[in-house]
Amino acid sequence: MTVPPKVRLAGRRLLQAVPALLGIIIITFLLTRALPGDPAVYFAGPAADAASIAEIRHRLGLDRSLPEQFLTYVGDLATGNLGTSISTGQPVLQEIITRLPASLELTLAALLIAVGVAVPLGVLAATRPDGWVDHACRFVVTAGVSLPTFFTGLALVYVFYYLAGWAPAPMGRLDIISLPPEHVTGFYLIDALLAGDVAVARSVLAHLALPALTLALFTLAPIARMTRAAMLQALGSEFIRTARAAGLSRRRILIVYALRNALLPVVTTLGMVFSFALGANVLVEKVFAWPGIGSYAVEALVVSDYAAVQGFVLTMALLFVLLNLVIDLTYTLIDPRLGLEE
Amino acid sequence: MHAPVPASIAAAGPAPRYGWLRHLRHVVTGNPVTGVAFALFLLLVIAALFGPWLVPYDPLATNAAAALQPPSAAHWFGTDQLGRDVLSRVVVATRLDLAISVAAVALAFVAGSVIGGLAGFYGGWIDRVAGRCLDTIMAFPLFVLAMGIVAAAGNTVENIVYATALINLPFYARMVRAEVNVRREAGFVQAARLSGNGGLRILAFHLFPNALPPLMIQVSLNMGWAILNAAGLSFIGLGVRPPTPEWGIMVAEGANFIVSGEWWLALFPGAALMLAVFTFNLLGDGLRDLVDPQRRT
Amino acid sequence: MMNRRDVLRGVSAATLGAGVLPFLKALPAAAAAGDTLVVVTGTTINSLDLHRTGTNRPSYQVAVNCYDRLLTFGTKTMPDGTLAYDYDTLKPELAESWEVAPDGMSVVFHLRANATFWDGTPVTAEDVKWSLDRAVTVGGFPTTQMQAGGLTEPGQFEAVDDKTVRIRFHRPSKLTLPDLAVPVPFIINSKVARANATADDPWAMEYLHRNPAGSGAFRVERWDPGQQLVYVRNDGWTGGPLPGVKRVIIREIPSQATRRALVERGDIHLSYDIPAKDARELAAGGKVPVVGTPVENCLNVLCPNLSFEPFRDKRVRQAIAWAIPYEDIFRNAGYGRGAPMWGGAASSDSIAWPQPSPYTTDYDKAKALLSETAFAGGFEVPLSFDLGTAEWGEPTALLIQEGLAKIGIRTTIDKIPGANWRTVALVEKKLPLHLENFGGWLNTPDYYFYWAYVKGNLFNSSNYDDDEMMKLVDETLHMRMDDPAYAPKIRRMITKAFDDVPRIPLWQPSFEVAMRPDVAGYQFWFHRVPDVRTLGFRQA
Amino acid sequence: MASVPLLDVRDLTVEFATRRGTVRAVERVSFSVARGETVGIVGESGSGKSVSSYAVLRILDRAGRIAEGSITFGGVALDRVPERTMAEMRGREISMVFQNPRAALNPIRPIGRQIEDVLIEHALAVPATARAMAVEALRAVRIARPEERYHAYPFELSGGMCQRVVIAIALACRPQLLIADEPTTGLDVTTQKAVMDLMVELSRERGMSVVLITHDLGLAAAYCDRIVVMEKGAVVENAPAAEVFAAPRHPYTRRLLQATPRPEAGLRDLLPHPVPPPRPQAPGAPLLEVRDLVKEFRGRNGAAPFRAVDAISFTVHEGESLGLVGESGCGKSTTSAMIMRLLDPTSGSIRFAGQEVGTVPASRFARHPLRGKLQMVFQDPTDSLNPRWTAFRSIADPLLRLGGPERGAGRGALRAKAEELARRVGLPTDLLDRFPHQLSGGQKARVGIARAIALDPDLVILDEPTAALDVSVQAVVLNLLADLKAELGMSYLFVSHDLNVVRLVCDRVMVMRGGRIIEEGDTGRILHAPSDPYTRALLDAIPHLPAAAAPAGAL
Repeated sequence: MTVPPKVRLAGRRLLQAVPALLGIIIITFLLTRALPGDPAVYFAGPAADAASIAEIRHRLGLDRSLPEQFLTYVGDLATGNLGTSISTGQPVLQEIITRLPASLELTLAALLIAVGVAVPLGVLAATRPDGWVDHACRFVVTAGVSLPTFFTGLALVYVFYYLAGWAPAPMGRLDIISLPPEHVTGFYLIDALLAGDVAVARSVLAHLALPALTLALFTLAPIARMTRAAMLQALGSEFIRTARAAGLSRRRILIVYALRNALLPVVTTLGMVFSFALGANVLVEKVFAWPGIGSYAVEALVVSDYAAVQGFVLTMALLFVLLNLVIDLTYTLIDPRLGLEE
Repeated sequence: MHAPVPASIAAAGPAPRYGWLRHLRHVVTGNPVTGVAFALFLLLVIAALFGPWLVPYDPLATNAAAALQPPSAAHWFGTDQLGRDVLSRVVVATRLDLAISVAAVALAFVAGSVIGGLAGFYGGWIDRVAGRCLDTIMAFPLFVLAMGIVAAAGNTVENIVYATALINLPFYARMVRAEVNVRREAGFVQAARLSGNGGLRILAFHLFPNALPPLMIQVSLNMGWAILNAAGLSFIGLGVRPPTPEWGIMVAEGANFIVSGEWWLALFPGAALMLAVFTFNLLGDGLRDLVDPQRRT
Repeated sequence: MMNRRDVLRGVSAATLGAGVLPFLKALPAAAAAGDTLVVVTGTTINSLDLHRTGTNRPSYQVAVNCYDRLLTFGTKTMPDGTLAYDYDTLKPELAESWEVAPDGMSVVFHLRANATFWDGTPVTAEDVKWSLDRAVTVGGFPTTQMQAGGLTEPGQFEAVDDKTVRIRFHRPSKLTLPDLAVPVPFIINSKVARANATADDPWAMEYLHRNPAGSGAFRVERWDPGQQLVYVRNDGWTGGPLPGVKRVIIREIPSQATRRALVERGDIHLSYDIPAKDARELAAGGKVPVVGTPVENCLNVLCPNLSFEPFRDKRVRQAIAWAIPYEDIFRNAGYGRGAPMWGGAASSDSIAWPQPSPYTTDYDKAKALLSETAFAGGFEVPLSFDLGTAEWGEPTALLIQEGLAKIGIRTTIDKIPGANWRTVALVEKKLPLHLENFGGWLNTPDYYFYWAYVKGNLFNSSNYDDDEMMKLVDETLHMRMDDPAYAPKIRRMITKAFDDVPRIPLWQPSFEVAMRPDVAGYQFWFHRVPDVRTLGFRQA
Repeated sequence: MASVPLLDVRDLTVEFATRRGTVRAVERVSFSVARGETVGIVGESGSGKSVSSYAVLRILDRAGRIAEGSITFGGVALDRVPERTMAEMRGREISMVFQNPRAALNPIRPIGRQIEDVLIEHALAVPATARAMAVEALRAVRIARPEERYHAYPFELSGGMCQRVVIAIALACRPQLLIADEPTTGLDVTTQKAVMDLMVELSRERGMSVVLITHDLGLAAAYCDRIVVMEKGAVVENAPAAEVFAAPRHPYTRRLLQATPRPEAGLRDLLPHPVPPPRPQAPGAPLLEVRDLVKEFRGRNGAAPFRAVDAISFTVHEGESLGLVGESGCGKSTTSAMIMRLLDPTSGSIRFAGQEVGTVPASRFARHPLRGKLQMVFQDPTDSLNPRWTAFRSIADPLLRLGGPERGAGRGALRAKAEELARRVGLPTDLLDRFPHQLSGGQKARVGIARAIALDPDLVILDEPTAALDVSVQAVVLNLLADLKAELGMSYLFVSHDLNVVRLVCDRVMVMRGGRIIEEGDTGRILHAPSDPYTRALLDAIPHLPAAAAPAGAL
């Protein structure tokens, strides 16, 4: 075999995503067509008469049969044309490109916080199962996941912005007086640091804190829970006994032996949590006026903005295919058994 | 566990025959957290069943004169902008919220189990087709899919239930598939074949019940998500229709009143919602122990 | 810093959008402190060109702030000391003066000699003609609005010379001149637009969608769709007094609670279109000035749809009108802001519109009326409202539900998402009982009745169809208001509307704006989008 | 040997906290190990032999604790030193080798790194030098091409190889004492011998003491200087090996010795009390005829198809027991699955009771009239019982599905039949309502047997039916199977890796290797005069009790 097995594995995973992608395109198309409301009526604006609505309907191609519309849609997709959003009047592709980094920055920051808190918590809980630390952990993370994110978000705003005045105004990613850093990655924090502008970076960080915290609170539970379970299982496995009998230090056993093995299911969970977080993003972005794609999607959905909803969902799907690929690759990195067996 | 508990300990002694009720008691008393969870669950069930008879006011009756009153002796949880009693609404909402979550989870559980069971047991093209369909659903951010479905189909309670069920379905399907698949070649399955059991019977009576314990954890988590999901939909205006009291919509509407100082509108339904989700989440281990005969020692 | 600002000024409008200003990390601190005004709204601007198909209402502000019209309305001081536009006074904007021909069939406008577009080129009659031609040609809302003023075809507009424009009328109408002062007939730099037009797009829709080319008081410095719009002052503006601030940032904050927190904490200068509840509370608090102006020619109404059986019977509609808890609704849904529109005199001599209906809450009367009909036992009906107006719609609907229940009419409440609302309520007109809040831009009663009481017209979501009403509207719509025939006809119209009650008035809403104490110059406009030209800071 | 012992365990008592209170797993156990000595701790499951050794290393489960007694190692009181000191002792002074070598290694860490970890931990190497030392350690355990294997992951190695790696880890720091806990259980006999020989050799070379924990008296006899016999948490006998085998003092030791299969003992000799031998059955007409049976599995990623079973032919006669012996991967399980009609053959014929059954698809055989006549007893009694079903339900299942009269006869009759079956296999009927996890291994095996004979089968495949059982239980179960066969007139196909056991039950034996039958013949002939070198190697690898140890008949 000339192709290394890991590369082949990655290739196969990519291929596996194709039918799912097709399914996504179809479902998205049907779902958006099922949305109530007539975009032609919306487009025609107030005080439009029947003739102008019909004219617009024809122009949008909405008077054609569904299969025809679908073919046109797929054709447009193939050429990278995602259409133009009604509600913002911008090409959907451009909108997504400008908004996606905002959502990703928020989601990743939240995940970073969540992982940073939840994994140590899970490990701690697993080393003392059923001890008070374990119960306390369980209690805290469960409480975090038990509240709707918009409620947590508003409560945090109320306390930290409105009452205490510690947090900046929840008005998006930056102060009004600051302008975004030069576009490199689209992640303001990274861009600001790249540009060496500490003031802007600080402002970005301050704006990121509350929404990321809101989201992190929500995602803490699954990660901590899975870490605990995986750690318990890893700690109970026989190779840990071997390691102990060989006199390895507790730290080494915990981290190199148990945690690395426990990471596999945790990484899988992270993928799932990412999906949750992106969903929850929709609500958090609304609370914090965060210019991401989640808030964009909600607005688009409410006005039956076909092109925008389709573009959004497709982007998400692509993101997921990508994410799953990353997870699979991470998996193969952590677990040497993959890619060779099966 | 680092060293195996000697078999003599694990299987020692005459194991008395436990009835189901005794097993329940055993599970509930065995772990304090589970005990608390079951007690809270009981409280929720009571509120759901008898709520309308327990509350001091009609949850739908407005009283324009007593709008937006903070908690007081007359209105423990205060009143909303139409003067409706928040306590009464919170208690009465229990039934609908539990119904939504139970119905959604039951639907997802049944459908997911069937799909996952068939895919895991028969493998081959069934597995591949099912797998791709589930991948498709999973590729949507869950909340967004639910949002789309409810927006497209209309915001009725049934549609909220269907949407919630659909987004939860892959979890069950995948879990059952994995659990069935891992035991497909187990000795007791082969033994069942030798005993003359057909494929479906093996799947239904031998394999599926063994997948129940981990599924119970999932059920408990999903019940909580279902409520949160409904709340999220309410927040973007796709929840149940007024004036029906429902926690999610109350929190969602109340959330806008936090800044103006009417904290009780969001806090109490929020607390009820949190309590319910919290209860469901904590219930998981207990439920698992309940359906796992191996815990009957 | 100066260099950077020069760069900023020099940025061609063609490259507006996110990330356009890579060199500018922060606006100059001085500007941020005294020269910049931050306005928050909950709505999204989706185009910089009002004429474009699909442009939403919040986007009209660009037409107001960045472009000039020939005319504008004057300003009047309301009884409470706040400012509002004055429908009865027309003021010059681009036109210095105008004369209506003696036969009343045309008008001649003389443009300001020194009026220039942002690129320095003078505003010519050619530009005016091109712009007005565009408004009546592109279809959709702008064309419809122009039609309301009797302006239907390019042939009506004539560039007499460089600085003179003649507009011919098909028939004299009192609506024509005011219609030229609404945001729609704005004047575009036709040289720039034509340079960017294509054969497929002769009106440069694609170009002007992102790149305004006008002569107005502000230019668009930056537009991040869905986030913010930044205006910067055009120091060469001749259409009126130079605005008091150099830069205005319109920030979009979707969460209403967040907007309230922002204005309360003084982090922004002005919060536009705040809910009545916030208005009442902030006004009561005293720390945040609130300006509430009753919206002219606008009513929150309950519409029984005459296409549906129970509502064909006038007595059923009247019964409903008697069974509404007006007081509670005004207090709990309207928070006492605006004007009550019930309990008026049985027969009114006034032709003011809106005016209180003769109905009050009288369940006995309602029951008695209902019992005369075939629906004495009551009936069941869905009660719908637009999710976008849930702020007042939901409590109103709930209270109406309670009121109607008392006379045996059982309602289920149906929230309809914004996208669907327009389709089912206004275009298909198939909601049996619903809440509606049409307001007419042109402030005459006949204009309101034209849209809301004439069969087939958009806001007649009740499917009201009455020959006499139609005739009355037709006769009065273009009639001068000082015509002796006018007042009696309007009186008859109002009496009829209250007797037939296809629309049951609830209250006249109030348009609310909260601002920091140091903000001055806010003025209410019928179009209800922020006109930032008059805004400024109070002198210390 | 008057010198101070290297390890001295005195009155060791270990307690476990369980949900039903404290349980003593080991009570007042004493033994000692001298320098260079190999001590075998022998006992059946639950005897506390593993717990004692874990206690020595202080790697007991969280619930367990040393309640009493002292453990002295080279003068150090292990039960009293701080954990820090203890951690230094582990791996450096005392090492341990575990059962199930593959699971005992970190699956996602290269084996070389795992050896390095130990070396570095005990400061015998620094990262720069560790690699060479790890390679050296691999070489020491006779792993070929150690430089390459350094990078290997456990899953890339065979079971025997993994155990060598585990030994390499244990011996990397040249400890003075090695505790080997069932080091060869689960390995093939030939591998077992290689691993044991290696361990002995290394311990000799290094003058190391060894504690060998095993259930296999033969293994202990072959490799130990002294034997400690444990039963139910207590030491019942502690003497030099020769003495134990020649003159066992404790009745339990005697019973254990007697139950251990050995070349000269017959089936009944394994039982503690004399029992008349089962009625011999004369082989009758051919019951099962297998001709040119082939099973090919598709190769992965275009690899050539793999022939698990390669054109084998044999016949089982009525009333006969045929043994099928081979090491793991030889194709014996695939063969039995095909005969049982759980797996479709690629080609070849299976005639059963005069009918061709090989062509009936496995998926449809459940409703075939011969289904009840072809039954099986599975290797792992735990795995083969549905954990959610009571013993009664497991036994009743075939009756409900395929049973004749009992099927519709209602619950009473079903219960009666199940109880009859239980009595027949020696299962107390009050255990019928228990779940598998509430039963002991032997009891579970009996449930499996009861289920297999419930439908009066003609042919039963016994797939390593006693592999998971203690020797004393094995002796009873083997005898039970022989009795049942005689009573019910069944035929057996006995699949096993253990020639010693097969010999006891079977009239004829086939030896399988690489999917083929390489030798077939009468049991006696194969055992005493094998013609194939592989068969001979198999026989040689079996550890035997010293001949003297054979307790002459019943005592």
